[in-house]
Amino acid sequence: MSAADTQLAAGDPPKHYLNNGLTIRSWLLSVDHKRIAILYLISLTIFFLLGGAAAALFRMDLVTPEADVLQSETYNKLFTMHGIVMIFFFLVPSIPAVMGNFLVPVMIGAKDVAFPRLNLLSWYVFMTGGLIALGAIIMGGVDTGWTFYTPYSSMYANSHVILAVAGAFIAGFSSIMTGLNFIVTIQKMRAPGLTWFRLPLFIWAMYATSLVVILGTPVVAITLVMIFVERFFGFGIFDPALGGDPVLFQHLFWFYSHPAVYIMILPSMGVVSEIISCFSRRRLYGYTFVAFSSLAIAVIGFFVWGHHMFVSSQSVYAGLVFSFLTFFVAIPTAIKMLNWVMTMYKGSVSFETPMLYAYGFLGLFVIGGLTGLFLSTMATDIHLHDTYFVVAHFHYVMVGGGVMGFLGALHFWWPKIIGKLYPEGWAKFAAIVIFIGFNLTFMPQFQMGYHGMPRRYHTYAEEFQVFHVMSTAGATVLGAGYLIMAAYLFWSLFKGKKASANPWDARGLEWETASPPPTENFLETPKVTQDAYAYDMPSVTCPPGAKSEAERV
Amino acid sequence: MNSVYSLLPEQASTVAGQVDAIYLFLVAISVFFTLLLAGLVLVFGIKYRRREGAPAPERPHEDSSLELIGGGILLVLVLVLFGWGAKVFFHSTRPPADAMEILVTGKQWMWKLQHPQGKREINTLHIPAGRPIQLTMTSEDVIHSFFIPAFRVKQDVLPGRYTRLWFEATKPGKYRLFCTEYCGTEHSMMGGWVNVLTPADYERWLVDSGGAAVASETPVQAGERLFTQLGCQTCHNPGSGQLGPHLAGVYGHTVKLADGTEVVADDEYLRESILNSQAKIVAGFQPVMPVFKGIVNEDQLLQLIAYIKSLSGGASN
Amino acid sequence: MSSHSNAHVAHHFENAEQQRQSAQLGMWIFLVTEVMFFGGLFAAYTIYRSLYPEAWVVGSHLLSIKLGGFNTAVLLASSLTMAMAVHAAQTDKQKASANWIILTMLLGFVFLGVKVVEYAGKIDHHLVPGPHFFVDPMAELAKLEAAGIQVGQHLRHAFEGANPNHIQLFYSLYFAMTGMHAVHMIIGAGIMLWLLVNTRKGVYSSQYFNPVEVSGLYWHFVDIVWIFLFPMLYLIGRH
Amino acid sequence: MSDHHVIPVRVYLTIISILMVLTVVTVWVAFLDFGFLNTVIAVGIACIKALLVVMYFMHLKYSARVLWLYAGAGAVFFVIMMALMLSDYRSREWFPAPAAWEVTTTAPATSAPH
Repeated sequence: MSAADTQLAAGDPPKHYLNNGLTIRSWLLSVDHKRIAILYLISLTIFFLLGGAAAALFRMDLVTPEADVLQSETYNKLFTMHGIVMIFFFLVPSIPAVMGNFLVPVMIGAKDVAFPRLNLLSWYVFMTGGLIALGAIIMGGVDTGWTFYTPYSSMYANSHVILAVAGAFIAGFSSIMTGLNFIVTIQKMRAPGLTWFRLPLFIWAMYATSLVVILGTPVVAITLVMIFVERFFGFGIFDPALGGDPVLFQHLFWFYSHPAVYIMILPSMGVVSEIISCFSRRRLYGYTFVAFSSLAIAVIGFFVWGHHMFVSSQSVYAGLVFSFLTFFVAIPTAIKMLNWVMTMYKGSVSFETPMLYAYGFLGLFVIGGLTGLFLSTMATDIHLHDTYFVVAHFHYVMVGGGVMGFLGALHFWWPKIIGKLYPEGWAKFAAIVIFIGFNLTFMPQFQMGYHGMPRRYHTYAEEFQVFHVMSTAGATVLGAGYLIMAAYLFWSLFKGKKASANPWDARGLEWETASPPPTENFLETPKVTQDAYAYDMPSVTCPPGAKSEAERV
Repeated sequence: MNSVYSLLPEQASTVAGQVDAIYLFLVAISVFFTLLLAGLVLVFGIKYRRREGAPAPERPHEDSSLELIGGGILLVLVLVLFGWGAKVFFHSTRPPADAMEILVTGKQWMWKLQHPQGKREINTLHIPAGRPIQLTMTSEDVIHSFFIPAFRVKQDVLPGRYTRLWFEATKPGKYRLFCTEYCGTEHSMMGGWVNVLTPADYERWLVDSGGAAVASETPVQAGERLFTQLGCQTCHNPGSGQLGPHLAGVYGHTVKLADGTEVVADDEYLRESILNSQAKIVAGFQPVMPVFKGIVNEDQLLQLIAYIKSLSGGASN
Repeated sequence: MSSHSNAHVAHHFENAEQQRQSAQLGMWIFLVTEVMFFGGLFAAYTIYRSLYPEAWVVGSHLLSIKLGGFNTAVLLASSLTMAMAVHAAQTDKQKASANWIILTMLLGFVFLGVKVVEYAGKIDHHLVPGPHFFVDPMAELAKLEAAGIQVGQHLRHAFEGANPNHIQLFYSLYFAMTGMHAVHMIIGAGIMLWLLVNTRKGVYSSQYFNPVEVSGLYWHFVDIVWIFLFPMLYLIGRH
Repeated sequence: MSDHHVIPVRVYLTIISILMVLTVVTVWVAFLDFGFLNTVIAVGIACIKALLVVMYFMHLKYSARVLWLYAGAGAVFFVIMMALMLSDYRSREWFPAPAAWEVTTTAPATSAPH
């Protein structure tokens, strides 16, 4: 292979994907899914910091009812940036592109994803989209909100809508490439003996997520093209003056953007299934239900987008249909909750950091899910639509669900990915700080919302100030939690204790190879002989060290 | 006024109580399930915590009864919610026939309001309590949304279309009015107050602070004036050549078109027929009417439509 | 790297069959995304057509069935030549395969050439949406009658009732849909060029022709899009 | 590699002939008046043509079932999108016409000239 491995003499550390080639080129041109996952991890961290910084700025501004810190225009650009960056450049790719890329091939015993070069291309496409979107921000920003509603975005906004739209459009193709890769990989490259019902639930979740990605993303892509055409060429597609219907834009937009919520949450559900099973030392309760509920959520998720449009002047009868269908998403979701809780029943529960995040996920996601009922019930949604209640609800789902899942995954598989252990005490502390900070930030927003505080407001009625102050205080705590986490994870890269192949004594193929795994994951293709989560059986992991001896051959 | 610390905000319309009832039911459900989950998770976490030397837990039985029972209960619950929510929703979106109509035009970043008696306001809406009010709304530019939290009502306001919102205020007072669809730089400044007055106060207010002469002209009168100024009456008047259909009694009724189809002459139809007269030709007439697009603005359109509506009388449907 | 008996099998696949199935599935999934991509446009088309049927009738009357029909035949023929290229590659007739690929590419260019002629005509007639867009349905009706075409009752009403603004919407969608299709054709032609180079180099054989096969799938899909575009844009309300 | 199905050239020629004939038919039919059925026929013929291309030129007929699944999924989800969107547009008119303009005591509407 490269010069790097000839340099490894007999006494050197074992060869794995991290030290197989040390040049920048060997990273930027790597088609190894694990290295691409690391590239994604680094880029997503940067985007998360940017999106978080935007939120920090406008949360600071919202401490007082009058516009004290920022101009209205700046405020609008900041919340738009927060939305675009966090959704298109952090949440949508978060678990799939980082954890999925790293784990899908390893968990199914494959050497790589089905199309490794496409995988690398997806990262470049993602970065291109990201840089174009950043370009829009640097050149002066975008002020349409991440939803790009017409005719504001297409005719009235005087900001860099075209660039932002182009960035989101391009990033969409990167998720399509990842989704396509996962489906083919899971469908065609499973190790011998790894039947569908022996797959870890994370794989089921990734499969369902990929379905949503490939069916939904193209629709938002063409919708963004229509905005582009309207702004750039002056073709009126949604222009009311020509008889065009701005509500049609909303239909097309939400056809993707509602299912996009499931792109963010389904992977987290997969992660939580893995973690709860591992730290309860018990096979997940109702494996089949959890597996199929992922698919059910993915499919039903496409029938419900109209609940974003109850007050948009959509036909009330269509609203009725959408409201009805929306309630059916609640059922598979609730069944998953039941299964997770029942897994702990008669288990052997311990509370390492990943489990704390799983607990956090359960607590926050149940609130996110239940407040979803308020918004699918038509009468209450009329009042709550576009208020802070909605803001709080989707943060509970996307941060309480999506991000908590991502952080749980990061802590659960960190020893596998990096080969080092993070300091457990600090990690537990940060997890608790994040949980408290999050609730303090968003719980007051439910109350504000029901009392009528509209979202995307730069200045606001003075009676809401106390809640905004609480929210900002909470955001500070939340931010501190994230920073502590970033610090100890960074520290562990260099100073962390070396991790064994299976530090949690977990089950699953990824724990049967070395930490970090060798370049093609397994020295020989594993054969699977038992169900997932066989915690009642002894682990089949070779003792640490045995593999690394073999690797030198 | 209820403080922001109380569970419910001020209830000041007839639907507010109905919406709040659902809200309280939902809050109860949410608290119950959140506590149930938290309780189970904590109890299981403590009771079944890891103990040294304990045997590995058994595999769970693959038995779907728990999922089916849970799913069934939930199904019933969500169907109740759906039905209840839809019922209140339909009530809150269907204006009663005797509602007083107020014309609303949204533009970046203000609300322009006009009362049936002609009085105009900006960003502050005076209405009488105890009387159903219907807002007929349109936008001059982007999408806005008309939101009065104390009334629990909200409706997007679209360019090129009319949307409707109705409510009946129950008690006099001053309530906040917001725009809740992001509409650009000063979105957060696009709001004001709804002043609910007693019917007597409202009558007094209409007369008392009535300012300039134009303001005393009702939308119907303004529409009538425009009707004459624009020369509409030369064709749409039974006395003259009858080049255009007679408009009395048209509103709210079915009109037969030249291509054999039928439409109901509602606001949208009248709007289209004024702006682009060629679109839907009434059976038996020639497409000779000029196009008024660019000649009349949104306010004038509302007035013209108000006038045509008035020709049909209040009780025509 | 481990050695495989078949040099064409990439390192991460177990065998050629797994690789072939993966390539096929991958392309089909990509085509699903394409269906949804064009689906957004088709949805916009259908909804506006249901709102403004007259404008759609007039809009389609201003398009040339001759050019559109000719292009349909050209694309169908190119699908045949593409299928033949795959067939030839599959049966180890690489020289024939190269020729079929060239023919496919040429037919693609014929299609694009005709499209350019059509677009130029639309520009001449001010039918490109935007500030210069202009259409007078009554004048167009007069032209139809002058050309000796029998104008039925329905058609006359459509022309009388059509709003020029709505016709502009039709043309916005016409250009968006055919433009997106043309972009796919251009990409397809690029793929053909790449296949041609590799075929000439002797990369493909009956043992390994995945790229020819999956590129064929893509080409056929682009053909299918046109199969729908032609009647929907050119043939509405001709009676 | 054994299960490669090589479709005989004869099949391709048959299919292309049918496709060409259908193209002519769809143009011819468009000039006859069937009312709303014109659209149904045009889309129906297009569907048949597309199906022929998918089945024979794209070999779906001889392919694994998972490819059928995905080909079907594309069609099904497109139809779902269309159906739910149209449910909005087709039912907007159902809502009862709004109450007529109320003639207030101060408005001289009833005396309007006509």
